[in-house]
Amino acid sequence: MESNPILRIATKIMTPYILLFALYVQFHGDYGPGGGFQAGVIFAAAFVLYALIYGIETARLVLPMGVATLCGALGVLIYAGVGIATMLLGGGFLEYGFLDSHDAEHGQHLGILLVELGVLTTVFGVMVVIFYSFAGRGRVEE
Amino acid sequence: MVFNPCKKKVGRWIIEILINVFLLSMLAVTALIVVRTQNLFAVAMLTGIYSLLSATFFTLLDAVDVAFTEAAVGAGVSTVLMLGTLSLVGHRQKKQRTVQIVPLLIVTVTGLILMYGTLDIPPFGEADNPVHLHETTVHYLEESSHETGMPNVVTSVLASYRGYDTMGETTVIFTAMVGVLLLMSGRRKDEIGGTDDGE
Amino acid sequence: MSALSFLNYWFVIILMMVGFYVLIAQGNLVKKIVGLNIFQTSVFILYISAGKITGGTAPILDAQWSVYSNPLPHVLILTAIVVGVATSALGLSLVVRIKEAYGTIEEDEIARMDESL
Amino acid sequence: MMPHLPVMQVMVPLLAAPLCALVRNGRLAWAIAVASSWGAFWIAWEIFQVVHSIGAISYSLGGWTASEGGIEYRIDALGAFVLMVVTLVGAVVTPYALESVRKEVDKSKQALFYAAFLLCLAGLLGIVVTGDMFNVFVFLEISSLSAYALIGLGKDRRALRASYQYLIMGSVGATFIVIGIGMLYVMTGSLNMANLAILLPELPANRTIPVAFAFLTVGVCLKLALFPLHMWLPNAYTFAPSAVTAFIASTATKVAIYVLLRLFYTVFGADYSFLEMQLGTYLLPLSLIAIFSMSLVAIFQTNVKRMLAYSSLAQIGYIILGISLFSSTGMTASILHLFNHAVIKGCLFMALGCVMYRLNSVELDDMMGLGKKMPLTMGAFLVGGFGLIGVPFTAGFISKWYLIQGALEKGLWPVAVLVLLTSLMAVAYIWKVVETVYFSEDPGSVNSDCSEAPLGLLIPTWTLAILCVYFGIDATLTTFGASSAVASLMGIGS
Repeated sequence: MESNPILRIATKIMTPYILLFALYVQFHGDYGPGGGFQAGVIFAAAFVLYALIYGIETARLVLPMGVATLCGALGVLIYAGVGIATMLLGGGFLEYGFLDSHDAEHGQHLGILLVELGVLTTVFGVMVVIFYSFAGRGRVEE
Repeated sequence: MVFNPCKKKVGRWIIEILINVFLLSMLAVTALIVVRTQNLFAVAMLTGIYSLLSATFFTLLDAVDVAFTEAAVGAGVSTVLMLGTLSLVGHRQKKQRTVQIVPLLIVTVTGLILMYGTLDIPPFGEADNPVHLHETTVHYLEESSHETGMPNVVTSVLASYRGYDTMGETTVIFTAMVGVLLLMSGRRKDEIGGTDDGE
Repeated sequence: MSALSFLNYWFVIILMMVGFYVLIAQGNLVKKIVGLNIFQTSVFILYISAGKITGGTAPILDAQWSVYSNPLPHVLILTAIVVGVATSALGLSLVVRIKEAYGTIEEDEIARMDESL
Repeated sequence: MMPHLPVMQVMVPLLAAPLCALVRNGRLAWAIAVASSWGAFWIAWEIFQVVHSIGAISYSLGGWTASEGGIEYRIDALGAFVLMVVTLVGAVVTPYALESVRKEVDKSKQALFYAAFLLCLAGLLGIVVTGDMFNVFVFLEISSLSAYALIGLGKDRRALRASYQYLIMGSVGATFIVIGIGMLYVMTGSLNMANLAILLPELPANRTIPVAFAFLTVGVCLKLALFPLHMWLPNAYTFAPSAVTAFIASTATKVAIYVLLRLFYTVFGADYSFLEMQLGTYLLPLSLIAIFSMSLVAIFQTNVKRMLAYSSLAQIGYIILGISLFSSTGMTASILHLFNHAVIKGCLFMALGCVMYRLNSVELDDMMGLGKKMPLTMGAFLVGGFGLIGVPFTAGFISKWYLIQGALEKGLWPVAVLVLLTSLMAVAYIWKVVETVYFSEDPGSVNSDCSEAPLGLLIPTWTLAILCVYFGIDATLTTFGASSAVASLMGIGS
């Protein structure tokens, strides 16, 4: 599979579009189906495809395991951090309205955007870590 | 989103029912084949198909976000995970009797109790079911647009009204990562040697 | 109408029970996880069915529509799907480790190896 | 920060977990874990005081009240009491984990170990504080998933199988709970517990709510390992790393019992659960069988950890027995025992962890004559053992006293006799260990060159041992907490 030129080139062409589609899903979630979780999965899918075609070692050069783990932890911190931030701004936990002191609706928008970003980051990181763990096992370390 | 709104209500209703029954039968057939199939690769693919079929069904039931996620997760992530596992553990299942009495009994009893429980459940699809009349549902549908400014109510409920659940969900995913790393990182040889401890 | 709604619910219950059966009756550890997936996915259908309004549409507000299905079950199930995949990921990684440690993923063979210790 | 205590209770360990995963250094992660578990304990203590001075506290997450469709946190006296139990054990076990984990878990995994440990703690706390049914499920899964991973870390390969069994049983339980919640939701449209408590009695007679009740009860009983749904527990406790066993044995099942009480008393209401569903008639025999059979099985175990695991199953039986009596004395006994058993079992499993640290084994045969070589460790074990039996001046005595009183109040004197009889069975299995440890000659094989466990392990172990004696002599605090918890539950119920 790793030497088939059609697959290699097709992957190269498709990867940016998959990433772009993930971003579309992420930011269009307010208006249509989609959101952080689905976007994270699609984002990770791009890397999974890349790893399948170019080999897991190459994929690890692009996105090392450590970075993916970092993403996994970072997303939770972003999400909970938004909650702490609204608390410090005088509201309740995750009360996004307080993110904007003038316009509560805008605060809600901002809050939802941020937490969806947190979800995206975690889901992306976790999916890649899990894929690396399963696919890398028995080949790299034997 | 699902159907053309101009069509006559009755006609649309009948078509929905027909598709309903069709999808449910397909789901049942897939599930039954899973029970009988011994080749685990085939089982993994069938699970993917099962997820895709249920995603289709979710679309029919107006749950587009759920359908999207089910397709991405059930048919995508789960299948990839399953195939990854099978490449490590082999794909042959040992032959065993398909019908086992005790589990069959447990399952039948559980199923019958559940069916008994649905006898008084509010009818499917009626607009005056308690689920639709409860104040929270009304609040979501009527207030969400000006409280959060989101046309997609699922997103606003997910990220704002029940945002705390979603934080829990993110944590669950993170927990899965921690768990998988704890179990799968490190070298294989050490672990096999380490199993003899305490014997 | 009500007979039909029961058809809908009962069909889903049968699906659930098929998954449950695979989960408790089959000895193969991967197959058990598959059973769990089917069991849970069918429960999701039950929830989503409860949120449906006949003639309604997806809960994305638009001037064109007036009746929307209930968004809350959708949100709950989104969460439950994620929990489900997290559980299967962890379960499958355990299966891989069990295969490495025991050399098999059949429950009866593993039990026999444990008893002989 | 005061009004935010309920959410901080969960957020402190939950935020510390990803930090642990990020630092990658075992020692630093441990420091974070200790700081956050102590912080959680302090918060629980503050909450305990607030609840007892001004009554139940409620907190709307995201600023959305329950009627606006938000998730509500609600802590009453029972919740505050259970928070104390969980955080106390957490605060004692985390310092203990440093030495124990260094010995039992690979160096590269230690930071992640603490992350999983904190997630488990956060999950358990989240279950206790929440007033929303679905939120219970989400946090239940956080605690369960991390528990599966932690158990799977045991050195023995059977730990993997135990973890897998637990995962399967636990997921079935969780799915049953989801089905139950779904049925409640379909019938009422609500997920908020307080709201459900209002809406459920208003429903016309129907066949759905009893089924929901059954599914929720069975689902939670799977999680708390009530006989006959206990198969996953002995292996899980036996093969998990010592610190994990000590933590999970003293908290996870206790929180499941809390969920059960919440369901019976707050959501469905005591009248419905006990009078209409006749819950007592099912739970009473089950708990008696659990106590008797599991104590019996415990006597024949040669692995001390497994022996204590079976003893845990019997103790769960005692707690359920108190609940099934459906009286305030019985309930007080159960809630007291929830605390006392957590302290006692924590102490016992930690003492065994010390043995594991030196011997790499907790088989009885390897422990001959250990009493002389590890006097402090085995002393703590002895104190815990006395507590388990229910010897006067230990915590276990107080809860058994209440339990027997509760049984006699109801005129169930055979039950009281059985409680006494099974305490004798506890004497039998604890004596088996004592005899081996103190009165057998050391054959000079496995443990010939072993010495006392390090202080890092002994101090936490003895903390719980001292608490076990302290709350046996002066039980004012625990009985006060338990009786006000009962009052808050029964008050809502009637």
